[in-house]
Amino acid sequence: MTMASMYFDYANVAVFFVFAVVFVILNISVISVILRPTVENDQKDTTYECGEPSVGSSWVRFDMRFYTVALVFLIFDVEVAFLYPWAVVFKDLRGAIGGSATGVFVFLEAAIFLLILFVGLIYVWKRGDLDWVKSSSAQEVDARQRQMIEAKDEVRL
Amino acid sequence: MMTIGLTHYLLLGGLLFSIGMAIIIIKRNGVAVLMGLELLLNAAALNFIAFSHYTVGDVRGQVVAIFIIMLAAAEAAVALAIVLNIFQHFKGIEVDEVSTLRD
Amino acid sequence: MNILNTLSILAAAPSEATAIWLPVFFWTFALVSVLSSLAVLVVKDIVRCAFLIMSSLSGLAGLYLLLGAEFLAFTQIMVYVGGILILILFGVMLTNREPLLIKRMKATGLVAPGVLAGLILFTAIGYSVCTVDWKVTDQPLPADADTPARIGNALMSDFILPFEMASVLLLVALVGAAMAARRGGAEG
Amino acid sequence: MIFGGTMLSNGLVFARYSLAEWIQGLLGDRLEMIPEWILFPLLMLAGCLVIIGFITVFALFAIWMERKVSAHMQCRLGPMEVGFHGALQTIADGVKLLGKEDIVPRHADKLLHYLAPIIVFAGVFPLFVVVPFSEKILISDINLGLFFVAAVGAVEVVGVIMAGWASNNKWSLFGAMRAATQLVSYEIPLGLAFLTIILLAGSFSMVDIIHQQEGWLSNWFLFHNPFMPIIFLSFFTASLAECKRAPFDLPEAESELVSGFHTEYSGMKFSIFFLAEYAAMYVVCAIAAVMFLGGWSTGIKPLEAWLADSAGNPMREVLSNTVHLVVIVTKSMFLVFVQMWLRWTLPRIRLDQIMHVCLKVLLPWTMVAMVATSAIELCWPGGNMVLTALTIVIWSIPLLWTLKAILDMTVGIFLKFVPSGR
Repeated sequence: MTMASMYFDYANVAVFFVFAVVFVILNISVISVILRPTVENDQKDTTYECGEPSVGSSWVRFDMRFYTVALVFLIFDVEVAFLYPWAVVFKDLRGAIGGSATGVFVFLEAAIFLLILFVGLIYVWKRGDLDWVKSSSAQEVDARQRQMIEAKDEVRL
Repeated sequence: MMTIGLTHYLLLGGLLFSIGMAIIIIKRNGVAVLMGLELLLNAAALNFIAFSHYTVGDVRGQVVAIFIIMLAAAEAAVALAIVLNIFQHFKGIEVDEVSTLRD
Repeated sequence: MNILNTLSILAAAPSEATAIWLPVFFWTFALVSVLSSLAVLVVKDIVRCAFLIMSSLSGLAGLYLLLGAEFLAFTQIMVYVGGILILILFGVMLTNREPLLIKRMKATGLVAPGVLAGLILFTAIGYSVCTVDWKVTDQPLPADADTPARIGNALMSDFILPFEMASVLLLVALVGAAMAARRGGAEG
Repeated sequence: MIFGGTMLSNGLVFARYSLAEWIQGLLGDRLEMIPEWILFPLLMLAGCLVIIGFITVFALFAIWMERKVSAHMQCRLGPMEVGFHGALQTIADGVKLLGKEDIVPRHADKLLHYLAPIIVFAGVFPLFVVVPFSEKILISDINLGLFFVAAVGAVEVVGVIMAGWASNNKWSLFGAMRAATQLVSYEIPLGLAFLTIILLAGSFSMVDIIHQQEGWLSNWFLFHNPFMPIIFLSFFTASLAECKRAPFDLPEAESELVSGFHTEYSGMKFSIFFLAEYAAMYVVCAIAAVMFLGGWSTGIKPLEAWLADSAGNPMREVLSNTVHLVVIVTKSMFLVFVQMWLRWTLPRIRLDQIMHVCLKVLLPWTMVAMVATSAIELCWPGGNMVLTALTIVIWSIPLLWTLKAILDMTVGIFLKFVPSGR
């Protein structure tokens, strides 16, 4: 695969990306503007909250658990990204006939890599960070702490 | 239109690095400071890749850039956890208001 | 004769098209990343800042692509846009001081020193970049730039120790951040 | 039903060829006069137009199919008024949406509200660059195909969060947060499944992956070893979550969150979200077909060999491409059908259950299956007939059990409608 050919492939992606953007803008701002009615109405522009007048802003604070999930995701995302180059050379390096020394070495290398991260997964699992609904004892501790420190503005999902 | 060479990429990397620096100094919000930091790391990664392409003709620079991305991810995870702790403790994430290390 | 066959033959060889479009793409990506990171300096809304950083980093991914580092470009998009940005956005949503709209950052106090420092830094970097004689190779990257496989080979030979250390570092980051987040969460 | 859509898309994808030929016929010798830096983008644009046509037709067909499938699963008829069995109903709906007013809430972040549908669509549409239809009918066989899918597929989340945040609506933001959590977590099992396939094929490229699975049915990666069906199930579950399909349709749970992150979107903006969703549905199903079900390969070795032997026989080349096109679209449409089927079979699950399924079931199992597959690949390079046979034997037990359950149920339903004879 030469450089020029690679550029050619990604030029396709670029054209597709630009086309997608132009297509959406065209649809939203040109075609439908011509076709659709625009009837100004003060009530229409209010935030929809099941017919009631909306209370406050919705830019509220969220729960900590979302952060933990994103954290676990990010770490494993990087791990997966690291393993892609390994996966693509595995077939070349493992040797034509199974069990060559290089092959075993390469396999073990990735296995250790995965194992170390698996330990991390087990750790967060055991500590209960992966539990969306906390155990009742943990909830009691939380509740006690919450009474001590005033935190009123949390919205729980 | 001129041909794009190594200098272009290095200058761009330098520019992004300076902007990242300015963001870190100007912004007071802890999360925004983090964003500046990400920009710094990326400017460095851009330099590595540009050198790898233009002066070495090898992928070693790219491997270093992968490690930079990995580091940035780990850094973002830990730093945001710290920012959240700061928020709990100081009820705000303005970095210049955080002046004590312990109670 | 099929036009698509012609196309694929043309695509295999360096061509006039590449020569014309490459600078266009370079300047587009460079402008995107520089303008959006400059905008981060000015924009007050922290959520918009996060999206601007995203666009800046995507522009950088495009530049990596131009440098023949396709693997890096997609790693960048996957880790930054799909990962770190989400984490940052969650962080923003978790650190709103009040339930009501406090998404605007406070007025800043260090504008002049910041701009000055940035300018000085850029002047210094620019000066050194322009004066040093970089030893540019004639053969930028090998013609058969099968980058991921080459990166894989490098990771499996020269970079074994960093590769394994990376997993340890990620483990430490996972455990440490989870612990810190738990403490932060328990108090709130 | 499936074949109707296939024929339609068939025509559209072939249109790319005829478009190029038409341009050539129009210009003749003057073709050389067009500088290639103009010619290239123009031809790429032709590819874009074909794909957007395909997406539109697919979305129209899939929405109609979804209604019909759900209706028949509930013993209803579904849309019957517009066209034959309501076939034109979706077009009517589309026209209606085109004429709908565009409402932006007063307190919304107007810029981000405008950008969100653009990002969501731009995060899905470029994926079609690597979706193969046949050996000749594909836009571009990118070197990094599967990794490209993994990376670009992650962009959609950004648009979703943006939409939810910009709307300044509680339902939207809750939906967006749920969507973000769900989409990001399920990217990990998805990535591990990609890794396994790359490991087996030794390449990222879609065409390479399909070529590795040619020959008999047993060459499909699904039957490679007893762990592969685990990977497939995990991939399919994760792809359901990525498409926000039931039972993972929590981000837009109608009964609790109105419409989730696109509550405040109307008219064309709303239809863009819809279009992106259905396009993503096709993409993940086509990629599942490529990764596990042999892509365009029919699974019959003599037929494949006969089709491949098209030297100096242009008609057979056309035939081969048509057959492959029909095969891969049928496989993908079958998976799309399974997605719709699951929607009316399984109840929506809660957020904590979603997290449980992802982090405590799919993640460890996929990891173990991946390591096991690489160990097997180390010991028996290139697959092994015994392992394939073992896979089929082991997995036929749950499969047959499921089939029996389905049969029992369907027969039971049909028996209800049979007049009792008295």
